[in-house]
Order: sequence, then C-alpha cells, then structure tokens
Amino acid sequence: MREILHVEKLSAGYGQAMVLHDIGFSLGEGRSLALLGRNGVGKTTLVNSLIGVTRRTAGTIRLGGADVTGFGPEKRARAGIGWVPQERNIFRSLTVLENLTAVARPGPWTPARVFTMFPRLGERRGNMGDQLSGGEQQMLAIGRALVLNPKLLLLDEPTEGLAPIIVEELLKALRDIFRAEGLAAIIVEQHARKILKITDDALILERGRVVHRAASAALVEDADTLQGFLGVARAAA
Amino acid sequence: MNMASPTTPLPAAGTAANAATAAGTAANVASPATAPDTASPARALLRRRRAWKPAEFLFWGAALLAPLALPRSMLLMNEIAILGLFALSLDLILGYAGIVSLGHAAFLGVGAYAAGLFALNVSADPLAGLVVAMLAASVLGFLTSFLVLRGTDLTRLMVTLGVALLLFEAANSWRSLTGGADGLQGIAMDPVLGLFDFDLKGRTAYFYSLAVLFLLFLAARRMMGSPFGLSLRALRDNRLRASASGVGVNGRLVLVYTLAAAYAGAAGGLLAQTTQFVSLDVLEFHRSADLMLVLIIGGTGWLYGGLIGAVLFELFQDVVSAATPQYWQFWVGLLLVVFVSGGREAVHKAGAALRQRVAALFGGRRP
Amino acid sequence: MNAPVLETIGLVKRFGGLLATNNVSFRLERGARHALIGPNGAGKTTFVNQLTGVVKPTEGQIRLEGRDITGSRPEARVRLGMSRTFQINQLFRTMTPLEMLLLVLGEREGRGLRFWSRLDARGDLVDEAAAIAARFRLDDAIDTTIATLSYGKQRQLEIAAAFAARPRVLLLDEPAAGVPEAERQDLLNIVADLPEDVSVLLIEHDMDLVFRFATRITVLVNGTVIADGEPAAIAADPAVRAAYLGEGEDA
Amino acid sequence: MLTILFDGVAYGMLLFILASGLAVTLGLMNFVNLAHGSFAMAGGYVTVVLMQRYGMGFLATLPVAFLVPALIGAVLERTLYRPLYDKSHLDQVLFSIGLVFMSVAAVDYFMGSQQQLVHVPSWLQGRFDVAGVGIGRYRSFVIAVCIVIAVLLQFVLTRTRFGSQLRAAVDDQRVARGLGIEVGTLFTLTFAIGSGLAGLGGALGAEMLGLDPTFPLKFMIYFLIVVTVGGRAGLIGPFLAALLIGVADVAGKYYLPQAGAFIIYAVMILVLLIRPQGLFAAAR
Repeated sequence: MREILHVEKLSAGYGQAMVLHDIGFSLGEGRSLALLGRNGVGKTTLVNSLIGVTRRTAGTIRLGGADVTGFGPEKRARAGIGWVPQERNIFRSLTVLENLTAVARPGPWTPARVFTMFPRLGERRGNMGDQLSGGEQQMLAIGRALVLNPKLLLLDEPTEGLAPIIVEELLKALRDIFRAEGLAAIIVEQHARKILKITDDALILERGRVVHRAASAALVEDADTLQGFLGVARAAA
Repeated sequence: MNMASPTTPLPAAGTAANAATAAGTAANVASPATAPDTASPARALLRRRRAWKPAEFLFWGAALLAPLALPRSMLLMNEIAILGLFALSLDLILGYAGIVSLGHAAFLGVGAYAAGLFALNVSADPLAGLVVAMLAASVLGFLTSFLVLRGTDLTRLMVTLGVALLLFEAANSWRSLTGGADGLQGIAMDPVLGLFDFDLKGRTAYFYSLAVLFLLFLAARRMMGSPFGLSLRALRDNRLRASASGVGVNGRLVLVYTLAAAYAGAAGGLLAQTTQFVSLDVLEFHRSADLMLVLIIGGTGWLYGGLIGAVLFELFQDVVSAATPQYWQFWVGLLLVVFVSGGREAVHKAGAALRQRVAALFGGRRP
Repeated sequence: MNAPVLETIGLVKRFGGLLATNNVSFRLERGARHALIGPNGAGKTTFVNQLTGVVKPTEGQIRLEGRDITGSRPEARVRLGMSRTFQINQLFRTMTPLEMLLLVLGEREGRGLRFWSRLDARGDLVDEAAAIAARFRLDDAIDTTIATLSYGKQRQLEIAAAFAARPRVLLLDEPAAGVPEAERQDLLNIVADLPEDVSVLLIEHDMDLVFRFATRITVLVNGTVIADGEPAAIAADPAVRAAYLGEGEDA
Repeated sequence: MLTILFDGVAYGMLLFILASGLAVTLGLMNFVNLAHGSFAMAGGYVTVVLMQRYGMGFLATLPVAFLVPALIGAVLERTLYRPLYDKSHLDQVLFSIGLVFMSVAAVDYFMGSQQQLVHVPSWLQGRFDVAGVGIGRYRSFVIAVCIVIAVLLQFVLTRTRFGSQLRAAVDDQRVARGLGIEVGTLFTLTFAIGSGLAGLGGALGAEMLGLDPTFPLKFMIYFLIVVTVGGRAGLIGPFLAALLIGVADVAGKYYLPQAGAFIIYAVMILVLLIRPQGLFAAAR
C-alpha cells in the first residue's frame, strides 16, 4: 500500500504559544484516520499544520512521497490536500455554486457531482454563502474540498453544531466517500464513537502529543481508554 | 531667567541621578546615599528609571550652548525648537496613547492664528499670547477629541485629516479674519517679560522658544511618568486589557488629546510670534505629514524622539533644500518610504547597541 | 452566609438566530473553586464575556455580591471586585511586569488621573506590586520588557495582573493553554496557591487541571447547563459522558 | 440647472473610475493606498507626453495610459506594497504619502509644475442641445466610457471565476489559500488593474480636472471619500457615492462658491462618525 501522508517529529503552534510537540504518524492510500482528543489538545492545530497555516518549529511533512514542508498553503492544496476547516468558513459573498467553482480543479469531482450527492445544495446553488443553515454550510464545505480533487481530505469537526439527524446523513455521506472513492482522509471529531464506526484507524492526542494509536474497530470497544482520554473523568483515576 | 534653568538640576533629579550612578546595573542594590525608604529594590528601580540621565543634561546643555557655536543659525535653531515642540505634542497622543492623526496641523494652525490675532488686536505680550494660543488649541482639541474615540485607526486617520482640511478651507474662506492667502501681516511683538526684544538674528526668538519647549518638556516628562501617563501607555498597548484593569478609556483619551492640542497650540503660537507672520501654510497637509516623518526618525514614546527627529529633519532639510529647493518633498517622501519599508528596523538593528546605551542614558524606553 | 458571590439569573444571549446562552442560571459560592467545562462551541466564551461586560446579555441578570451589574461597563466591574484573565494573552507588551502591576494597583486605588504624581509616590503600592510579582514567580523578570518574556512567564503575568486588582471573583480563561511542559508545573502551582478568600471560576479543557483544582463543575453544552455538581458526580453523569463521547442516542 | 446636474454626473463618473481601484484595494483588500492618485497622474502624463512629443491621437493614448500605470502598479505591489499588507494602517498611510510626495516632486522635475493641456479631438469639443439643455460632447463621451467600464468591472467581479476567487480571498484569505487559490497573484493583478483604471481616469480627466504635479494631493481626499462614504463592501456603494459627490461638488461650487470644499469634508466626517462602515454598505 502506498503511503499518502507521512508526518515526522512535527512541532508547531501560533505565535509564541506552542501547541504540538513531536507528532509523528503516517497514512496509507485510501485509509481514513480519526483524530481524537478533548478540546484544546491540538487536533485543529495539527490539521492546520498539515495545510500550512500555523507556525512550524520542527519536523517534516511528506505528501505522496514529496516533501511539502516548505510549501505555502496554496501549494499544498494544489499538491493534493482538500481541507474542510473547523468553522466551515464558507465564502459568504459567493453563491453556493461560486464557492465550488472558485476553487474547483479538474478531476472526477465536479460541482454537478457534489449537487448529486447533496441535492439540497443543488436547490440552493444561487444562494449566498451566508444564507445557508449550519448543515448546508457543512455540506458545502465538504463539497468545496472535494472539487479540489485531492488525494487526502482533512475534515475538522464536520458534525459540530449540527442536528442529530443531519449528523447521521453527513456521516453516511462521508463513509461512502471514504469507502467508495478510495480517498485518504483525516477526520477530527469530539464525539469519538460515531466517527470510529466509519474510520479505519484512530489517533488520540493529549496536550499536543500523540498518546494512543489503535484500529478504530478495536478502540470503539475499549471503553476504559475512551473514558480515560476523552471523557470528563480524570485520566489517572 | 528661565533660560538658565536647563543647566540647573532640580534637587530631586540630582539625588536620583546620583543614586542611578551609584547603583550601577544590579537591580537589588540600593545606594546607602539615597533616602531611607529604598530598602525595596522595586522602589529603587523605579527611582532610577525616572532619574535624569547624564545624556539628558548633555542634550539640554547642548541646546543652550548651541548659539555660541553657531551664532548665525539661530533662526534655524528656533525652527527646530518649534518643530520639536510640535513633534512632542504628537508623541503624546501617538507614542503614549496610540491615537493616530493625520491632521495635527489643525492645532498648530489654530494656535498660530490665535496668537497672531491676539497680538494684532489685543495685546502684543508674548506670554499672554502663548497662553491664548494654548487655550484656543485645547478648546478645539477637547471638542474634536470626541471624534477620535470611536472607530478604527483608518477612521481616525480620515477624521483627523478631514478636520484639518476643514480648518484650512475655513481659514481660506474667512478672509476678513485670517487674511486668506495673504495671511496675517504686521505682527509686532513686545519684548519677552518686558526685557528681551525680538531681534533680526533670532537670538531672543530661539531662547524664548527653547525656554517654552523646555518647560513644556519638563511638564510632559513628569506627566508621562505619572500613573496617568502609565494608563495612557496601557491604552496604547492593549485597550482590552486596559479596560479589564479598570482604566476608563474615553476619559483618558479626551484628556490626553486636549493636552496634546494645547502643546501643538503652543508650537503654533511660538511660530506666529517669532516669525511675526501667519499664513495658510500652518494648516497645510504637508505639516502633518512632515511631523509624522519627524517622529518616525526619532522614534515614538520616549519624548526625546520628537526633539531628536526635529533636529535631524531640519538639518537634513537645510542641507537638501540648499541644493534643490523645489524638490525637497521628494526626499521627504523617499525617507518615509524607506523608513516604513524596513529601513526603520534596519536602522534600529544596526544601531541596537548604541541605541540601548542611549536609551539607558536618557532613561526612556522605546518600544 | 450562603449568598453566592456571583450569580446569573436566566441569562440569555442571542446572536441573530443563534442561541449562544440559553437561560443560564449559575451560582459561584464564596471561596469556590469552580470549573466551567464543555465541548467546543458550547458558549463558554460568550458566557464569560457577559460576566465581564464585553457582551451585553439579551435577557437575564448578573449579580455580583447581590448588586445588579448587568449593565455595568467592564472597568466598573473590575472596581466592584471581579477581574479576569484572557485565553489569549492580553498584556501591555512594552511595559515591564512591575509597571503593568503598578498600573493595575494604581487603577484599583483610583490614582489613574493623577498626572503630577510619581509612579513610586506610594511606596506601599510598589512593594505590593513586587510582592505580587514574587508570588507569581516573576521576581526575576520584574524589570524585563514583557514582550521578551517566555510564554509561560507571560501566562503567569496574565494571572498576576488579574489578581493585583484584588478581586473577590477571579475568572481564569484557560490559564494553561499553550504553555510548554517545562513551565506548566509553575503555572499549576500558582493556580493551586490562590488565596482561599478569592472565589475562582476556571474555564478549562485540561481535565487534569479541572479535576485537580475544582470542587464544583458546571457543564455547558450548546449554551445550556446540562450538569452542575461535584467532580465525582459530573464524571459519572450520563448526559456529560454523552456530550463528550458522542454516546447517547446510538449507544 | 440640468446642465449642472449633467456636469456633476460626468464628474462623478470620472471620480468613480479614478477611485474604483482604491475601492478594491482599500474597500476589499483593506490596504490604505493614499498614492492611488499618483497612478492617476501617471496615466494623465502618459497621455500628455504621447500627444505632445509623439503626436499620437488622444484616443490612441488611452490604452497606454491604462497599461503604463498598471505595469508600475504591478511592480510596486510585488516589491514595496506587499510587505505592508499586514502592517498597521498608519504605516500604510505613511508609506503611501511618501510615494505621493516622491511622485509629485519627480513629475515636477521632469515635466515642470505648469498645468498641462490635453486637446481632445475636435469631434469631442463643444456642446449640443437636447431639449434646451446644453450637453458637452466630451462629457457625454466620458460618461459613456465610464458606464462601459463600470459595467465591465461589475461583470468581472460578479460573474467570472477571477471575480469569485478575488471575493473569496477577501472574505477569508487564510481559507482561500488553504483551498489552493493563489491569493498573491490575484492581489497583484487586482492592484495592477486598479492602478491602470486610475491611469485611464487620469487621462480622461485631464481636460476636466486639470493636470499638474499636485494632482495626487489635490484629489487624494476625494478618492478616500468615495470609498469610505460609499462603503467597503463592493463597487455599487462607491459608484453611488461618486455620483453624489460629483453632483454635490459641481453644484456647490456653482451655487455656494465661498464654501469651497467645506461641505464635502464636513459630510465625510459626519458619515464616518455616524456610519463608519459607509453609507451604502450592507450590514453584515
């Protein structure tokens, strides 16, 4: 199996604040990885460091064998990373369709195909980005990453703030994307159990370090580990 | 009499200066020669910070003695003193309180016209005229201070620029009062304190301006070293934290803006009285822009920046405009571009060691 | 005796259609060590911003020691005895720690308009500032420009400055965020050593810190308080587990 | 009366073309470029030089009056402007004032300080009457050109991929870059087009506004007013503001000559205080 992403000894943060320390992991072609951990442990910072919008102090990032450590974000995106940012960050003065066409690159994923997958977006293609509901924004953010036709998809808390029924719908769509397309993906999620069901592997972060790695299927059964690293109970207790 | 004061150290400053030299660099050793309550190193630290540094005495001593060395340049020196006072005024709001302004000439102009009109119509006494100039400018400062409280830096830049342009238009249109483009002519001043007549060589003018500058500088130094001055720096550094520390933001800004206006008014008053002429030029945009350059050259937030900037700016202008008078603006522009595009950092970096030493001598701090 | 030092009654905040704070009634007891936790986007920051006066609530009341402060300006609340730290450092970067502490002390004593007084005119305040610096392990950095301090030291100063206002209520917003391991212990000790008569509300993600420090925990999810109680009870609460692990409807 | 209105509209249209580049750099990219007028002046002098020294026709010089400032703009953006994007507004202001001063003095040095006359072709001179209202030919021409440009601009901004990428970059630069949009190139191009339009405006306006080395200083405040009063959300606000100011200024100078620019400045201050986001900006 070919390696899509290889991260080695990565340390990064914002300004003077250091958030990530010595992160290392790799991801194979078509594999999906759940990135778990409580609030503020550095999950989003890790995703942002992969796309290149944090301050990196050490380490390397290789994408499909090529060293992209020195690349700016736009170059990394072109090298094959599709990003669904945490706050969704829909371009609000663009229509739904423009949000897709402005970033689209040639490949199997086209705006039309996104509209087939999320019919509701198709119905609202003429609406401005800031007129969408939370769920629609999330679908658009995912669609916008897909039309980049990336090798690797980064999803930062895609279900946050959505109604349960929309979460189900979205997770189903994501599972289909992961399984059917053979697209590698990293997905950040606070709600571990839901996401473990649709991913292959999992990493748990704590205070900016990788503290646990496991196959998703095994981890979902491991209540003690989950509670210890992710629940509210004291880790040591 | 007030001309002698620069070399006469204030008693408090004198002892503090001794303490400063005695205590050396170690933060926790208080000199036994100082007052008994210096057991606390923190108190000694503060006292040393505010003490007069040798370089400060040197600076003012040089200013006082300069006419001996260059007796023919006293008109230029007078201009430097006035520009220095004007820059000091901008430093109060920009360097200490962080309020940006592109229209500081408004206060210079109001001060100049007030002093000129007062001399023509009421009394030719310089000191009374100076007070009137400061009052007039501070009234305008107080009224317009409310315009700079809200909005972003960009809004402030535009609003201050707008106010200055408005005043320019007003002065231009209201010919009966200001003389329009001809300006106020025929101003003749009485002797300063009834003793010193204004002469053609500018001797009285220079010493008069220098004395006013020095006294206002002393007051500014005291005020910026006070709890009030500290709270202004707090506002400049971080408004959010300042208000979370209990600083009433708007009140402080109104006060310092009014204060700075009064200082600029004094500079305008001096200009009118010592040149015995006021024209629309005092309200022109380039006055405000040049002033920015003066402060950039000298650095903001340590009071001496404006003064040193004024010296360098005027000397530079004197040299350059002797060569190419009508293209002087080109060099001002070039300096601005170079300074903002990294020249400032380069200069500061190159002279880092020197700067540190100078800053230590002056007791100021530059951000 | 049992009156809370800080209390909100039916607090509601709407941003457009979004309900960021949903009818929150919250009590901070005198001398409490109280933690406020919740997943991202739970509305913790909005809640704190209403407590400190940065954001105005849509409905409801905030009371500080029985006094209604719902409409007070931020600086007035500081004078009434409530101060805060910020999640992202908000410091006077060109000052020294000594000057920053003196500023806070001066404002506390109502000296902020004294334009002719000297900074060291009140020696007792200077000594107090030095003592606070020592308490927060900043005594070796008292005369260093703040911008050049290490991040951990800056975090310590962030708390010291809030503490210097001599608050009865202290709000700590993620005090340990971004602090490197080497400086972390200092910071935890400082938080643990805060005097008992100061009531502390801690907003934090780090469960180690929360469970080491707090004697009471409130859990906020989607702007609503879903649990409030002692740490053991919170840890066992099924609604809280669901909120944190995504258990619940499908578990 | 109607003639004044017409002249005002022509003046306003011209202001819009002159300021449209600033509407993008200041309004959308949030960069305060007070030197915008220097690019306009460059365009004006390109036309003057080409006509006087090389005998080119007025119309033929217009494309060059666009291209030369656009090129200068692109080079300056790449070298000097870009490092200032994330500096304070004060630094941007000082830097661009510096450029203004330099350009004023440089043009004075090379071209002299006198007013430059641009002779428009004879078929554009004079007036014709429509229902008793005197309509200047040249002003009609200016209005027509400006309408074409305004429509074109609005089309590019709202209907093309370039426009949507630009709006995306302005909405959220960080995310736009993270999604592969070449924000740097986009901004250079935008800056160049804005400078070019200013140049074109300078060339078109030389006959109506006059052209001498102090042009950038004289009109600096007008451009700023157009953008700040118009609001910084798009081009329609500045367009309306430019028309308003054009008509108000022409009418003011006709009916209340003593007041000078007084009213315009006062209105600007008032608008900034009451609606800092501008008159026509949509509330976000």
